[in-house]
Amino acid sequence: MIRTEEMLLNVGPQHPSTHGVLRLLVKVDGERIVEAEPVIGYLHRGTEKLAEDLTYTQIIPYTDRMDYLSAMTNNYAIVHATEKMMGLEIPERAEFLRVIVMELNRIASHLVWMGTYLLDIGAMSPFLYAFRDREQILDLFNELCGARLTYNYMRVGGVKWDAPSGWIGKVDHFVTYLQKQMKEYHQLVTGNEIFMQRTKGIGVYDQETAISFALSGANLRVTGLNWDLRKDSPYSIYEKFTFEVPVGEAGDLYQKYLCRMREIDESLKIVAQAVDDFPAEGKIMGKVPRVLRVPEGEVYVGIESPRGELGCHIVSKGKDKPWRLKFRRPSFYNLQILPTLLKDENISNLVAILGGIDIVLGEVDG
Amino acid sequence: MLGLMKGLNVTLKNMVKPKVTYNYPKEPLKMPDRFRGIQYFDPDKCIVCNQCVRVCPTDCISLTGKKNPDPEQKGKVIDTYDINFEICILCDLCTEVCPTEAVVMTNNFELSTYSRDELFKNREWLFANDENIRSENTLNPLPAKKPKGGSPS
Amino acid sequence: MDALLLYLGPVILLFIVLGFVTYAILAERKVIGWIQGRIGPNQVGPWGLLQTVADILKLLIKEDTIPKNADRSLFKLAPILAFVPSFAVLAVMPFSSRIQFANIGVGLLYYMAISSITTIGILIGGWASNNKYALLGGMRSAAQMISYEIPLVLSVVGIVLTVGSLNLNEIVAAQQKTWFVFPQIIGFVVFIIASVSELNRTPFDLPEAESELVAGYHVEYSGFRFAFFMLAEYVYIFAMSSLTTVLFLGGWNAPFGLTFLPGIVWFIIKFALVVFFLYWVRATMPRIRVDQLMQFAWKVLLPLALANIVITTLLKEVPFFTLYY
Amino acid sequence: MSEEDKKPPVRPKPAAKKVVDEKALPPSPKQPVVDDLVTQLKGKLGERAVLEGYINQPNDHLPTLIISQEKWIDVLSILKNEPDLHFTYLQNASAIDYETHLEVVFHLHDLNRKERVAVKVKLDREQAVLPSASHLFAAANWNEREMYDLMGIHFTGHPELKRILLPDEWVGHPLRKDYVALDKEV
Repeated sequence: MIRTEEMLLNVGPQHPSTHGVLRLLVKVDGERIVEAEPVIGYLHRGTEKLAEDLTYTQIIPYTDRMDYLSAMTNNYAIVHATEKMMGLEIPERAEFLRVIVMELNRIASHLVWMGTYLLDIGAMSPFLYAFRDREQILDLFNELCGARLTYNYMRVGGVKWDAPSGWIGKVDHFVTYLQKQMKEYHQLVTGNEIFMQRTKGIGVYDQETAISFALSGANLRVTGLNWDLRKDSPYSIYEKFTFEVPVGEAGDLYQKYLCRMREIDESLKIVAQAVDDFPAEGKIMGKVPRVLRVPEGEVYVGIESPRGELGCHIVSKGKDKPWRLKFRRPSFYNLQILPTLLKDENISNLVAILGGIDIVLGEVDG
Repeated sequence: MLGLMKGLNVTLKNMVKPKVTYNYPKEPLKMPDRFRGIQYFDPDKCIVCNQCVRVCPTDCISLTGKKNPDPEQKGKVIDTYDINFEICILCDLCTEVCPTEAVVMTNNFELSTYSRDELFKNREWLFANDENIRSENTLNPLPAKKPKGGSPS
Repeated sequence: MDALLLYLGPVILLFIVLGFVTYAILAERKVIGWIQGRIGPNQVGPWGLLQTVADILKLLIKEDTIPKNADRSLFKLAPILAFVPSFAVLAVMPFSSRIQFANIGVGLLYYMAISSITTIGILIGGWASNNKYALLGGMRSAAQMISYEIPLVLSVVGIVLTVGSLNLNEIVAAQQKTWFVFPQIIGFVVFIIASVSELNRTPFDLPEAESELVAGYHVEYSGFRFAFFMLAEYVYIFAMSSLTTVLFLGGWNAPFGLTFLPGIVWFIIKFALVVFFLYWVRATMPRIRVDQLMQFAWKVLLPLALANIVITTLLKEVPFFTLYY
Repeated sequence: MSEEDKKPPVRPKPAAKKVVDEKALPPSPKQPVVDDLVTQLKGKLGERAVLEGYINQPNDHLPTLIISQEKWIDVLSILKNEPDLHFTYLQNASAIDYETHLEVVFHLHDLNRKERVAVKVKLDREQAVLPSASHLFAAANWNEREMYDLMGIHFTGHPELKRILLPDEWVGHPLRKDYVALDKEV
């Protein structure tokens, strides 16, 4: 075989398909990737360090900015960990609101993933359709908590705002609307032969590798493992709802796509159930002391964010500020497998595989 | 081929659907009431309790009080009140703790300027920003004066 | 008078083509915008009609930058080499029974031959930029254009066999009864796919695949030189749509005997439909992968095109079909 | 911060354990699990391998082990490879600066049995050295780089121990409690 000279290609930090400021040092031989090394940290803001000087309430807006596509789950991670340490009771209405917004946020996040993924692969329109539908979720959030991305909605002990009048009806309406839209997505994307060719059998890894790299979310489920923290270590009121955990078999990109699309369907089911059972009235804040002092100790809780297991590890020394706050950021864990997957792949597959992992750089870099 | 045809059909159908874009900035965007925009500050209501400064996660608020000029009254009145919108993240915590609704959110969000210095807003500017004020604000009302407040439960 | 027309004609055509490019770009943005639930450009001029004019003006007054380590002379040559053939191929295009610049015997061959020169321009541009993305884009472009030229040429051999001429006028004249799109349906499909690929448009826009190679071969170009690459791309859309109309859609011939409209109007209508189809495809499809692209050309399109030739030659001898072949 | 400085503890105790002691919670249902783990590990690696085993009650009765620094890798390897333990999933890896010492916590998970365990190791602040677990858990690779970067723990045998989130030329390890930022304003 003829040996050709290898070339070092610097992909990012400003590149259309690195979803932010990820930089990849790629050694290529022609269009074949010999080696790829992710360089991260361009968006590191030191959230964990900053949190040591902030009260628990003040940390919540900071978590909005980690995984900025699903800030609600981030909010929940920190308040959930704090509540667990303080042993607080959360009113039912607040839990319902939390579940509704978290699942809506999961849908919004998966829609963005679907759109940007198709954009990476070269199709333009699904991106705008996905954003069009996500816009409705953002409008709902805007009405509920006054912001479209950085919600700062949850509080230790409950949520900040009650649902405005008519909001629940709008959510219900949206569920019906999106269920109809999903059919359109399947027509446009799922059956598309070019899309199948680009994704089937690409970026495959087995279950053992996935567990070793501690992948989570759709990245883990696509290998056939039924693992969803909403089911396997239930938090909030997820036990009340019936939903399935979509699982793939082949572990390739197409299955990942299907998994995420079915997760949208399942989330819609949860939202629909939560809207039906929504308590007519009730408090949205539990009994919480004015100054939050978390008892001494440590706690780690993981929740299922759209990207995987979002964990929050709090070490407290009994003050109103955490002694150490550590987030298990799913994108950070999921990105680690990238060099393994990219070896001996084509450059065109680089963006497809990277997009399939679904990273948010704000989360990778903390 | 069939999948591609279906896709072409979807895009063609979407071509005649109504468009979803806004004609912004020609038509201003109407934000819902709870929208967290630039704060309005009412110096008369402020009791210089310093809660907003303490709760601010980015330390963007600075205020000074002075003795009440009216010798009859006790307590302090506000002297200067500045919010640095270079670092303010509009997180709503200051309005949440303010017991007198002296600092409240408005629905205005347009802050772009040609100079960073202009993002440093003082008491007069914040007082002049009196349009589209949000109706519900504090979660921390003064117990006696405001029995219902904005508590949303 | 004739001499005047000889020199003035091409100038007029150039302006028509420039006008087409200006509004083709606008139309593309509008059409894709509508498909995506947007309005498209609407700020410059009424309905955004002056948007492209403004864009071109911006490109013209932009600073002319050449990367420090680029090969300066080749860098400057590349856009010209890409653009000139795109305009030169229009010479043989019969827009109506009277409007044509050069009625040469090997019109079709001339088109195919001249249009391949653009590949060299793109390759040179990619190489001279001294940028890795541009190089990859240039290499992809060369591989793709060469691979797809073969099915493109072979797909029209069926027509040539039927008509017995390479002259484009005669090809149009032969379609007075039936357009070739019906008897030559296999050839048509292969031709459309190969021509989209020749145009470097979605789903075959690999040389400039923006999500992989940022902008591909023209990543280092800006200002006027970039405008030339864009111009070449859109003039080719003009040329290729014209060629499709001429070869398969009956050129200026009116369908169903609707001759109350002049031939040129029918030509424009058919031509516009082809252009719209290109936009429509662009708004729908994802990008094919580079190795699949090669496989598709050699393993699918080429056998299909060859089969089409065989079928045409066979059917030419079958009594009933002789009418159509 | 100053309060902690005033009372130098003679023997560093894990923060979580105090809660259990002070409040005198009822014995946890998970107590046998942790006892079993401790006996198993002590039996295999000697008495000094596990310094302490307790239940972190507020955290859903999480069995927690404190491992001696020397046996860290051996313990992790047993936890991962023993068929009846099978803690193959590295759920979380944190490092904590307690000012008196550093602590590394790995939260391990067995996805089949849905069992969790937290293993901790205490390190000297001045000489924070720990053998790398990246050959056991592929996920530990970046986590250890992150801990090195932000907490200054050196992992011996790590394939590529360099800064991950901060620039290579950064001075100091920001998550240490005595870290002084160069620029106060930032």
